[in-house]
Amino acid sequence: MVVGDVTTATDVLVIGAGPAGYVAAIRAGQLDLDVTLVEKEAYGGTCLNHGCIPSKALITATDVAHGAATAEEMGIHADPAIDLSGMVSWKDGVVDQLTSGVEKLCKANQVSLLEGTATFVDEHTARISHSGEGQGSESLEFEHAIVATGSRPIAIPDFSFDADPVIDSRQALALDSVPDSLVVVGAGYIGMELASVYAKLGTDVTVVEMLDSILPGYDDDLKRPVKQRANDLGIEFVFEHTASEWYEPDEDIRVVAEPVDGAAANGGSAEAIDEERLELDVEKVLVAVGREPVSDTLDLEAAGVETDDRGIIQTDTRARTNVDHIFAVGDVAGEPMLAHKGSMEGQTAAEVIAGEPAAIDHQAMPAVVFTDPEIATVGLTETDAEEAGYDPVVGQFPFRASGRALTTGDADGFVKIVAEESDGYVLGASIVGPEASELIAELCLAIELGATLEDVASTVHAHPTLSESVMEAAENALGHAIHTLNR
Amino acid sequence: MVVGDVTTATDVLVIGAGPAGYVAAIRAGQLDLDVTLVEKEAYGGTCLNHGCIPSKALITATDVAHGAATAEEMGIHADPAIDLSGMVSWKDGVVDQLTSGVEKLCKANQVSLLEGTATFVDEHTARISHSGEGQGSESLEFEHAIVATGSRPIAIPDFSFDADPVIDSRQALALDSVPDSLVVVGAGYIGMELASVYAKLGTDVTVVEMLDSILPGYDDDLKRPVKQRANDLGIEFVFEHTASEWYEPDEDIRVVAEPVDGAAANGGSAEAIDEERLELDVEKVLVAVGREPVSDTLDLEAAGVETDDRGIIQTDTRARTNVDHIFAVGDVAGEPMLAHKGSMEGQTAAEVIAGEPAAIDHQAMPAVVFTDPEIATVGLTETDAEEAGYDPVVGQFPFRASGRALTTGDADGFVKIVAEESDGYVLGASIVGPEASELIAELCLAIELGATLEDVASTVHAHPTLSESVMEAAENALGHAIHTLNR
Amino acid sequence: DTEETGTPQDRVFVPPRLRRKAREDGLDLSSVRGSGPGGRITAADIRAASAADDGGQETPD
Ligand SMILES: Cc1cc2nc3c(=O)[nH]c(=O)nc-3n(C[C@H](O)[C@H](O)[C@H](O)COP(=O)(O)OP(=O)(O)OC[C@H]3O[C@@H](n4cnc5c(N)ncnc54)[C@H](O)[C@@H]3O)c2cc1C
Ligand SMILES: Cc1cc2nc3c(=O)[nH]c(=O)nc-3n(C[C@H](O)[C@H](O)[C@H](O)COP(=O)(O)OP(=O)(O)OC[C@H]3O[C@@H](n4cnc5c(N)ncnc54)[C@H](O)[C@@H]3O)c2cc1C
Repeated sequence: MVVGDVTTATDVLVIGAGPAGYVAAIRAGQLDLDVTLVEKEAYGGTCLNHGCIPSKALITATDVAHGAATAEEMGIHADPAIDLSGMVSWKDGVVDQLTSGVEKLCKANQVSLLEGTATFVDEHTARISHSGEGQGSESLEFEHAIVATGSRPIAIPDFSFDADPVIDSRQALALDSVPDSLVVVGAGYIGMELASVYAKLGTDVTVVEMLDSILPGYDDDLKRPVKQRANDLGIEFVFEHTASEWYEPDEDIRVVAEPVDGAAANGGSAEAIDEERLELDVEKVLVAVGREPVSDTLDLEAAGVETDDRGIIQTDTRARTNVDHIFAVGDVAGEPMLAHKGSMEGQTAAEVIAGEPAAIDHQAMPAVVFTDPEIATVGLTETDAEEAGYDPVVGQFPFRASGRALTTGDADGFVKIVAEESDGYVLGASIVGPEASELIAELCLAIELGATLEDVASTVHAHPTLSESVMEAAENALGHAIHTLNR
Repeated sequence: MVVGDVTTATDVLVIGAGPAGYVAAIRAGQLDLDVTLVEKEAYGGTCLNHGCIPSKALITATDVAHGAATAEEMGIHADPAIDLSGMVSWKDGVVDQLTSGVEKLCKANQVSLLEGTATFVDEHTARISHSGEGQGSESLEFEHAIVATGSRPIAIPDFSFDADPVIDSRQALALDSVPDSLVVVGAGYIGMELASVYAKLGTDVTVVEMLDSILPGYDDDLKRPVKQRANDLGIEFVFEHTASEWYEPDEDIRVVAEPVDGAAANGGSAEAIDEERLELDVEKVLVAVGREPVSDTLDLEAAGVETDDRGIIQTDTRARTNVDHIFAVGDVAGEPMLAHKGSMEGQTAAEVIAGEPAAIDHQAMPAVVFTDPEIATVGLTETDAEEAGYDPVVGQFPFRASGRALTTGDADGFVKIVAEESDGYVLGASIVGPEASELIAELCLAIELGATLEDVASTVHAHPTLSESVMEAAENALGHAIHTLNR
Repeated sequence: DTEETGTPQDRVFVPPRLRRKAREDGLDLSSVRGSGPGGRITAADIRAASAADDGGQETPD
């Protein structure tokens, strides 16, 4: 590593090696651009190291155990023992395999890798500072930059992540023992996914949520099976409360939850206030109330790049910021903060820099929640469609009518498809149930291709599969489903 | 039930209530046709009662147990006990739910249901004979008939299904105890699926196959992971042998397997012959060497309907037989003998009768093998495409490079996509690996809609999912996959 | 902004391969008239529109 101040140059500087940044870098390399990827921590970013991958690994592993433990109906009697350190080291092995894969893929695509923290010096220069062994810094001149610095968990007042019993999602994915009890603050997708993991590991979980339901933003009918199963797992919910403080009366900690619109806010009596305030004695508290862009540690101003007041870098359909040769992709460029959104933007930015006619013009952007059961959505809901001026028709198919779902012992949920009545173009879909995350792919393709209900309904789907439910939902919207009654 | 000879009339007579027949009947009902569905045994046919559904139920259930028992790597220690009678009664419950659903759906769509065995009397008359309580028969006049009598297992010489230790797939799905040892004759998909089920239940399984590999007709690279996992499960294979006879020397039975091209066939010495002949001492022998159409018990000649020499009723793209107003659908109308093929034909026949412009003109007909791992294919293989005069380009993505596959602990296999090089139109796909059965749906839609590699590659796929592998295979064919090296 | 929602006016039901072709040719898809089934925009429609844009002749298929 270079110590001191050396100036080198690159055509494309990519800052951050998460799924937005490393994909941008690989694609740029494939397009024969001279590209340098700077990462301060670990290849693969949040997603591979502390997000998508470790969470899905633990979700799947706890499901294997939970599935076998609750299969008496199927004639299976098992009492699986989970050794958390074994599970975590397996998960770490998966992460290592993927992150070292990312590193290899970057190299194989001629991406120069640089470890360090990048900050902007001016419109065409960045400083890369190295900590640890190769301490020091260097300057890097660039023709184009792609900012892909991602996001970090939002902290709430009085719950500093530095205090041991207060953890964020990253720490929750790396615990070395199963807590007896846990408060999860926030019933968004990250909170709900981790709540299930811990409930399946045997932790007593209480979820505290400011709003009046889980998974804000999702339709009620999609949430219902998830809420039901969470209840079945013994997860407790405290809605319309915020976690206001915590202290350590004894071995456990005490988390105080205040009502959002309660007596206190309404100037009620001391008794009324006390009655609504909850004290939860638990071992740990996981704060998962959302994520904020990492844009304040980059000296963006030095390059003239603007953000909105949440710190999100504003971009156009070419992933360009207000500064023409600087791009922003992934979480730092705003919602939806999802890995595949970032990868798509990263790919687009690289192609635009290479002069290709690329644009962010996807019609379909899926979102998946890996709760039990999973939720997956794409495109417009019925309400969205109405608001956009469409005349939507909706088709639905319940998994309890699916032969394949019944043979897996998991038949809660449904597939719903929304289309324009007049011409049948598919506008959106939502699925809650088994393999929702995989089933949504067909509907993404349908929307992207401009398919109609008839196209989906006339495509032969293999029997017995869950994907037949997609076809049946389309047939239902057309009024001639075979395996469910039509509207 | 009516006793004696009464004549009634119907517009559409459907014979057989399997997935071809009951779908035809429901669709005809939806199209306001007067339709009568005759079934001699059980609603849902082979598929729901003795095929797709019970086999998939047992495959999934044994996988739940096997998955937990082999998850030590994930930190899960379990030693599940399987109570076969519990598992079978759960499976029977699933079947009952679906078959009674079929009955209800038929009624809700105004289908008249008739229990009995149908035979043709002439071009416009059938006789329905009732056994049991309502013994007797009646005549039924019809304007149109749809023959959907399905198929039955082929017996081999000297292995009569009437002898107790010799079983067919139907009996294999309804055993009340786990045999210690089992010979499976035939390594086609039914034999391989059931071999895995029994191996996972703890049976010592030996598969005897005439040809030199499992799953005739599938590409070698697709078979390899299936063969490997079968070996890992302890399944033994005897290739290039036929089961020639069996007898009962003691408690077990002895199954004799003769080499197909061995010394005997080549006039070799008695010693050479003896050496190649194998004697397998087992508890049961399952014969699964294929299925033949049920067309010989219908008096088809009385209606003038012709079959080929295998007994398959020949049909045109309208599902019509040589007799204009008589249609044939499903297994009795030939390969591929798959439920969804039958349902599609049934639907087409009903629509044609109702005067709709329907035809069997699907571009994509998937086939799934529910082995461990699953295989799913659709459209043309590379070789098919070359033979058809295309200039195919192939893209591939291995599941070991898929984050989602690694998080499930099941990363064997790959997605392969075949397209025409010049214009990128997708011609076919094959998948071996986790959820292959569900992943194929997107590729069916792609082929059906005339999508190109670029369309599939530009569709955003949710992360982390197995379906990303479909996108990556398309990108690989285009030379710019992100997560695998390009050709 | 990656908002995917559109209005019936600006939503175009055109596969990615043709959207890219239109961008290559600098065409605004909302101004292209679709001649395919249900008013779908086809490859030929895009070729015709770019030819017209260039003031050139449409090349026959
Ligand atoms: C628990 C959890 C579960 C999740 N599950 C899913 C899921 O299932 N599906 C999904 O789509 N999304 C999921 N997400 C969201 C997903 O992780 C993010 O959308 C994704 O990681 C964003 O990618 P990115 O490349 O924009 O940023 P990140 O992945 O955050 O990567 C940014 C990288 O930039 C580096 N960096 C930052 N600043 C600098 C600097 N100045 N110099 C050098 N390097 C820098 C960071 O170290 C980091 O490696 C999950 C997130 C969490 C927390
Ligand atoms: C073990 C096994 C597993 C299978 N797994 C799959 C799978 O996973 N996926 C798949 O696609 N396919 C699978 N199949 C094949 C599938 O079962 C058949 O393709 C499907 O059942 C064919 O449907 P059909 O309606 O043509 O005939 P069938 O389902 O065979 O139904 C025919 C019906 O007609 C009735 N019938 C016959 N003659 C008369 C008569 N003269 N009068 C009145 N009724 C009559 C019969 O009683 C029967 O109910 C499997 C088959 C088996 C054996």
